[in-house]
Formats: sequence, C-alpha cells, structure tokens
Amino acid sequence: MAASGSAGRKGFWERLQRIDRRWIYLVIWLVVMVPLIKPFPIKPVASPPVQQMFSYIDSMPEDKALIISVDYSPDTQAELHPMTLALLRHAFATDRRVGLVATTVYGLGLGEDALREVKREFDSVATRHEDSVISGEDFIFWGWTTPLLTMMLGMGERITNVFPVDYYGARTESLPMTRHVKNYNDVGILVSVAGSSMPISWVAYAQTQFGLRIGCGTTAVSAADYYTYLNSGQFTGMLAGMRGAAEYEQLTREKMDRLGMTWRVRNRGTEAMSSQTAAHIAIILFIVVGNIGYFATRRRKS
Amino acid sequence: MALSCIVALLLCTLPPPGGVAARDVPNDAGGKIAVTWTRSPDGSVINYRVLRQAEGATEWDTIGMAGRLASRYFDEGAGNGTPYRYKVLAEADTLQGESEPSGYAKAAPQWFNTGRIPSIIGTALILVIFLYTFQQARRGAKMFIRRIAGLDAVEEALGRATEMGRPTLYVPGLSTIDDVATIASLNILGEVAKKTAKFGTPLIVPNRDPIVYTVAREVVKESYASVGRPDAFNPDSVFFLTDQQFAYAAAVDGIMLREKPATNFLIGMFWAESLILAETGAISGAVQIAGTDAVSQLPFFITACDYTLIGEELYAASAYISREPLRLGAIKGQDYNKLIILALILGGTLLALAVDIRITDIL
Amino acid sequence: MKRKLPLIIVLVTGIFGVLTYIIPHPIIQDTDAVFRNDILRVIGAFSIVLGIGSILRHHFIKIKRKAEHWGYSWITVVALFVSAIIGLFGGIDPTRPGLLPTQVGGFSFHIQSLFTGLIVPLGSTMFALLAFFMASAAYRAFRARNLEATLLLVSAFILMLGAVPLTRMIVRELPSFAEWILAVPNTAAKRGIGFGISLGILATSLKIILGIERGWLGGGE
Amino acid sequence: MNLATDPWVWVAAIMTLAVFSFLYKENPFYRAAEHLFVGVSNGYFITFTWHRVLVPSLIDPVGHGQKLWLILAAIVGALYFTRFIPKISWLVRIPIAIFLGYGSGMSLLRSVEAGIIAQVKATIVTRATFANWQAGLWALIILVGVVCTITYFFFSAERKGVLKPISYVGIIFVMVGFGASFGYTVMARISLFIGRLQFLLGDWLGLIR
Repeated sequence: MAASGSAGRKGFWERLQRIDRRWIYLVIWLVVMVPLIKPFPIKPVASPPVQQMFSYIDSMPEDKALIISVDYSPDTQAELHPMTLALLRHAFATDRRVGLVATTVYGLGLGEDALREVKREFDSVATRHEDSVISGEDFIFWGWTTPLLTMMLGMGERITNVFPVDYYGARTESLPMTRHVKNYNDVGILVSVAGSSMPISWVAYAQTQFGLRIGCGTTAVSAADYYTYLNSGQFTGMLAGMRGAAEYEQLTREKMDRLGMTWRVRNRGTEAMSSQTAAHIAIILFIVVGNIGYFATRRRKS
Repeated sequence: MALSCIVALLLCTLPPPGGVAARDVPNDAGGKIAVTWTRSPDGSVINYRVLRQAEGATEWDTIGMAGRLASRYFDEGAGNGTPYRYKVLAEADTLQGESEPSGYAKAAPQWFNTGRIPSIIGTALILVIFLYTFQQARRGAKMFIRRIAGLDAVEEALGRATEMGRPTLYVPGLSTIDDVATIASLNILGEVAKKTAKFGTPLIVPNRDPIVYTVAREVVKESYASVGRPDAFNPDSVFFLTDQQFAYAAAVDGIMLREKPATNFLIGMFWAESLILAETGAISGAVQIAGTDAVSQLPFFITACDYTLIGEELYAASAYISREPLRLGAIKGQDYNKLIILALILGGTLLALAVDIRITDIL
Repeated sequence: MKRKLPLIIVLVTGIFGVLTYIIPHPIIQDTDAVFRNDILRVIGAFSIVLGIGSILRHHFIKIKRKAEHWGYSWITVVALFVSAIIGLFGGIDPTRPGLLPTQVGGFSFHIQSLFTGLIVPLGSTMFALLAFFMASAAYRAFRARNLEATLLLVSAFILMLGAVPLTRMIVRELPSFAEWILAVPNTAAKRGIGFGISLGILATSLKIILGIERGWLGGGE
Repeated sequence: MNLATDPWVWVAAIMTLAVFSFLYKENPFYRAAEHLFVGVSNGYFITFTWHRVLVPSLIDPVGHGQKLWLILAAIVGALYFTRFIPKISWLVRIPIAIFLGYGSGMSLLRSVEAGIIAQVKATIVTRATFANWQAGLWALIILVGVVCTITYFFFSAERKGVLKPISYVGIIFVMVGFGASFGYTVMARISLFIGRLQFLLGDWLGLIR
C-alpha cells in the first residue's frame, strides 16, 4: 500500500481496475453480515402499496377478520416470513381476529412457526387473560387442505365445512372465534404471502366470486409482474420483497408504540434491510470506483 | 321495492335470481353446461345454490355452489346428450329465494375449437412463407446473412483452445429436448464438434437432462465421423451429471476451475444458474460465448461473457456457421415474417388511430 | 428404414401435438392425457437409467485411470448408491416406512431428511453465490466504455439507487422512475426480442416435424 | 451463543460453508461437497423416478392387470438401451423421435398465439390508449422500442441505410432494459445470501435471536 502511494495516484487506479475479485466478495460478506449481528438504525419509509395495505387493515371494522394465507416455502422464507410476522403483530395489537391457512404443505410449518413466535411476544407481556393471544379465540390456524379450488371457494360458504378440525386438531365448530368468522363475509381482507402466483389464484376465485378483498405479499422478483393487479385495484396493497416487509414492520412498530406496546420484537425484515442497504451501497460504490478508475487510467493512456 | 322486501321477509324468502339460462359450453370436450343468471338484488345473499333436473326426472339435485358475486356456474358433471334444466337458489343465513327453472340444454363435445381460428390462420400464413423460403433454398437461391459477432468468434475461440492445449466446454442449456432452445443448441454443438474434431481439441459436454444427453452424444459422434475423425471421438466427453439444477451448476463450476477449459460455450435454455456459470467461467479466464432465448437471463450473460447470442441469434447461429441452404432458408423466412409483424403493428396502429376501433375487433 | 422410421414418427407425433391444440373432442384430449401422463412418463423414466449409467461410467473411468482428483469420484459413487438404496427401500413418505428402517434413535436418515439436510442447503447456498457474482460482474462490466455499455450501467444504477432508502428520501421521484424503466423501455425490448424468439421456435419446430432438421438422428445410416 | 443440537443443522451448516469456500478458490472442501451433491441428487432422482413415476404409472397398473398396453410404452422406453448394441443402435432414435415430434407440434400453434398474436395485440396503439395522455405516450414509446428491436434482428440484410439508425435505437432499448433487469434482481439475490447467513448465524450458531 505504501509503495503504491509513492508510485502515484495513477498506479493506484490501475491496480484498482484489476483488483482481485475476492476483495469484492469479502466486502459483500462483511457489509451483509455485520449489520445482521449489529443492525444499524434505518427507518424504512412506507411506499404507497405498503401504506395502502396497512391503512386498510388498521381501519377495517372491528368485527372483520384478517386472513393470512401462508403460500410460500422455505426457499423464499428470508423475504416472506417477516411479512407474516408483521401482519400477525399488527392484527393482534389492534385486536383483530386472525385466520391462517396454508395452500402448500410447506406453509404448515412456517405458519405454525410464525404463530408461535408472535404469540410468545404478546403472552410474555400479558398480565391478564384477555391480553394474551389464545388459539380459537384470537386466531384460528385452519391448516392445509386439498384441492385448492374447493378450499378457496368452500371457505366463502362455510369455513367449518372446509376445515372441520384446525391445525392443532380442535373441532372448528366448537371454537369461539367461529361464531364471528363463518365465511368470507366476516373477513376484511385476505393477504396471500407467496413466492408463487397464488395471490392471483385468490383473486381469480375468492375475489371474483365472493368479492373478497385480497392483499399480496411477494418476492422482489415477482413484484414487477404484479403491479398491474395493484393498479387495477384487484390487490389492496402489496408488500414486495424484504423492503416491503421492513416497511410494514416499521408501520406496525409505530402503531404499537402509540398503543403503549413498547416491548422489543425481532423485526427480521428491518434487520435484513440494513444488510440489504449496505450491500446495495457497496455495489453502487464499486461501480462508481470502477468507472473513476476507468476514466483515470484511460486519460493517462491517451 | 320496499313492499316487495317486506313481502319477501314475510315469506322467509329472498328476491330470487332471474333469467336463469343453460347452454352447452362451446369448444370443449363435452360434459359441461354453462348456467347463467342475473344476481338477486338483495345485498344479504351469501351464495347461490345450483340445482339440476334431468329430463323426465322428478328430483332436483344440488350440483354446486357459487359465490355471492357469481352469475355463472359450470356444470361439469353433465352427461353428453342428456337434456338438463337448472334452477338457482339465492341463500342468506336462513332465507332462500328460488328462481324459475331454465330451459333444457344438452352437453356435447366439439370437433373443432373455433377460438383457435386466428392462431390457425396466423400459423398458416407464417408456414406458407417458411415453405416458400425452404423451396427457394432448395432451388439454390443465394441467401445472404449478415455478420453475427458472437459467431465470428467461434473459430478464433476454438483456435485459442487448441493453441493453449486446453479443452473446450460446451453446456447445452439445462432444459429438456422438447424445448426448442435445446434443439438449437444441439445444432450449434454439431458445428462446434466438427471444428474441435478438426483441431483435435478435447470437448467436454456435461448434461442435465438424460434424453438431451443421449441426443448430444449422437450429435457429437456424428460430427466427428463427418469430418473423418471418428477415432478421435471420446465417448466419455459427453456425459450426464445430475438432474438437480444447482448440483449441476456446482459440478460445472468445478469442471471450469479444475479442467480449465480455454473456451466455454453456454448455449441453450438457462435459469438462475446462468450467472453462476458465466461468472465462474470469467474467473477461470476462459473465452465465453453464451446464447439463450431466456430473456430474463440475457442481462447476466451480457455482463459476464465475451459474446452473447441474443434471443433469435441463437436460432440463426447454426445456419450461420453451417451455411446449409435449408437452414439459411429458415432465416430468410423468419425475416419475411418479421416484416409482416412490423406491418401489422404499424398498420394496425395507424388504422386504430385513424378510426376509433378496438383491436379485439380486427384481430 | 433406419432414418425414415424416426422421421415418420416425428411427423406423426408432431401433427398429433398440433391437433391437441385445436380439437377439443375427447377422442383427442383423452388420448393426449394418456400420452402425456402415462406413455411419455414411462418412456422418459427409462432414459434416466442411461443418465445414471453415464455419470457412474464417467467416475469409474476416472477411478480406474487414477485421473486427477480421482478420489473424489468415490464420493459421488458412494453417495449415489447409498442415497438411492435409502430412497428405494426406505420409501418416499416419512409417515409410511418402507422395508429399510430410516431412523436410529432420534436421528432420521430418511430420503426426505437427506433432501432437507443436504440437497436444500447445498442448492440454496449455490444460489446465494449469486449475491457475490452480481457484485463482481457489475464491477468488471459496468464501465462506461461506449454508449451501449453506458446505458446498461446507468439503468442498472438507477434501479439499484431506487432500492436504497436514503436516496429514495432525497430524490422522491427515483422509485417511480425506476418503475417506469421496467415498465416501458424494458417491456419494449423484451417484447421485440420475444417476437424473434417465437419465430425462431416456429421455424425450428417446423423443420423438425418436416424432417428438415436431422442433426438429432446422430451418425450412421 | 446457542449452538444447534440437531445433527442435520450441523450437516447443513458444514455444506453451506463448503460451498461458500468456493468464493476464495476451488478447494478440496468444495470439491467434496460438489461430488456429494451430485451423488445425493442423483440418488434422490432415482428414488423419485421409481416411487413417483415407475410404480404408479407402470408397475402398479400392470401388476393389477390393468392398462396392459403400458408394457408397450415400457418396450419403447427400453429401446434407449439399444445404444449399447451397435447392430440395432439406430432404434434409440424412436423414443427420441416421439419426444421431439410431440414437443415441436405442441409448441407450433402455441408460440404463434402467445408469442405473436397476443403480443401484436398488446403493442398496437389505439385511440382508447390515449384516454390518459401519459399512458398513450408510454404506449407509443413501447411501440417505437418494439419496432426498432425487431429491426435489430433482421439477418438477411446488411445493416445499412435506414436499417442502421433504427437497429441502433433497438439496441439502445435492449441495453436499457437489460440494465434495469440486472439492477432489479440485485435485491433478490442479496436476500438469498441474507437467508443463508440467517441460517448460519441464527439456526446454527444461535448468535442472532
């Protein structure tokens, strides 16, 4: 390094031009890993589609339920699981009833995982029975069933017909929440969190036939294809990729603070956003440095 | 209106759906009748129940439910040739409103899908042009084809491999044999193999699909035979690796860094592994020629490879290298068809701007 | 015969493929369903034997010749046999055990455990290498050498800037401009390329069905 | 620190590290993981083909005396093996021809419908498109881009005269589009790496909780 300084600035740029790619890898590794362990505060600003979904859920009538359809599998978990968690927190914090369904077998494990985590958060600060989150009263995890079409349409008539027992094996007929949530008429919005095209299936069946409001949580890659559904109003809001999750987490955090629920939760989307942002800035800087170097060395040659 | 509601309530009924009609679904394999109705004006309806009665029967059977916004139901259990009629019940929590029965309808299979007529006409037109250019080519008409940078580099790249005494790697994409990109890639493989046979450069062809593997092996063997070097064909040079996408990518990455091929061809259909392969190839210092019709992967090949055949260039490539008349004829046909597409787009736009029509009316 | 018969088969199955698209009648549709779900699946399954034979042969040759890194070939061969035996005799459904027990104490070596414990992490880590490769490819290739390269660089740059919260706050229009690039010029380019690709597919399919394209027949008569 | 106790988590973590070690250089650790990956994925492939294809589609029905014509399909499939018998090795072309012909026939009309007719319809600009002047303007830009990009792919004429500037505009659209696709994908790819790190640091080492 010292030698390159005496060789002059041009030598430095030239060398930078042909820098070993492993330095680039190392930088990427560090800028992603360090913020994961020690996140730096970054305040996501909600984009309009995220704000739209949040506002709708926040202001829908108290007696309407939120359904989350866990339509992703472990390979897209990093991007999508934080959305499920944030939606659950928002609903429980504002005393909304929540129903969970899975359209794939993978969704079962992920749905259970999400419920367990958020339930623990609320239960650990609950001082009264009413404050804790109770299966069958505050939420029902209906589970998974096949075929898909029968499930999507059947739930519009009577959910207990489609799911006689819930994921934990309880008879759905006997659950207190069933009295309030019988079919789609009692549902304010269904949010399909999916790495696949499942949100479109929900629109095609549950929305066109029953007028059910559909929200969409999806990966960053798929989001580009979904904007048409958002613009046409078929989706009430959309969370796209880790950023969408982080923005929803931020809105939920602010809401919970206003409600005096100031306990700390693990906002994985926001956590990853610091990594995400750091990596983006690193790549942008690489490109800038690469081009400065390119012009610096070219000028010398000419 | 208010009065009718009161009457309806008194009778424990909802205003029923109206205008129930049934008819055979066209362009299908039979067994399907479409039932349509106008929705009940009452907002409390939860769903509609569809009932069916076969001619001569006395019973009405429930055949299915439809949501409160639905005004159509497909009876997919209708027997072909049996006349059925239908009734629709609007249902709320405890109330019901029953419609008048529809007329009789019969389901029947059709022999021809009239919805496909536009694409049949379009295909016929396109095919006629191709057949014409094939004919021209057979007669020996001169076929010009412009320079394609990536393909001019093939010879040079293979020459480089020979000079360096290093092998050439050819990845024929990760798709199956019925993917046309794979066929195009195998055609190019045939031409590349002829040159490696002449130069005496070792060729490595790892495969992801077992059927593609069998064809690729035949193609390479044939190329070696056709240039008079059947003895130089190494049966182990074309092999199957694994069906798992990323296991395949891992293994090809390993080959790139261990065997150090001087030239890599990444030609065919690719998914997310495109950049994994191309970047590893760049690390190994190989000259890389890529080509794919997977539009979403092209940006990665363009950034990481020396030459990239974009989309259609992949299909033009085997004609370009082999100069075989019929293949050149196909290129000519493609160009004529592009002219027609351009004419349709520009003409259609001018027409649609001049007079107020919808595109669905003309196409 | 040796060349004619395959060419006739290609023509016949090709025409059948076309008919499935225009004739809704059950005679065609049901035949097509049987063809796809039974016949092609069964025929295709046999080709896998060739594939497995090929990879084994490839590694046995390496072992026999003691080619460079031949020791690693044993890993592939042993892993292939062990996992195939576990899968074939242990069954594919963890709730319905096969002939071979796949559990020792609390430890399961069922084929699905191998899938989630080995194939999934290996596959998703290979996939994750892309995060690094994107960075190094961008560093090398995104240089403003000429107009084309500059455009590539600038539009990628705008999209990336649009993903950073800070710049989104400074330039409020950035995200929507990024979306515009995706929705307008990007769509135009992809559609234009798409036309050519569709024509290329058509020409190639036609050449195969008509027997003009014969490279796949391989050598010999 | 809260280390994982599940042996499979350890296996997965070691495999993850082995693959990442490739970033430094090709090394024995990666080489072993790579060879293991190829072996196990093939074992899984065999298992899947047997249990999910051959048993339900061939062995079960034929064993129960149903669909006996499937034996014929099996015979055609077995023709793949004639490759090893030089005298009748040409028979291998029969199963290949079946796949090839059917695939080509299937794609013929479908690519016209989806790849050409539908796209022409989507590209034509009508008066209705101008209901919103902005949408109309964007549609016109798309039209120009499509026309120029198609022109770029003319092979049977030299890029001279009027073709030269038009195809140049075409390549401009292509480059802008490709750059956008690249930039857009960066976020998703970093997410994949974050997912692996969350596994390593969270599920395995228990560092982030």
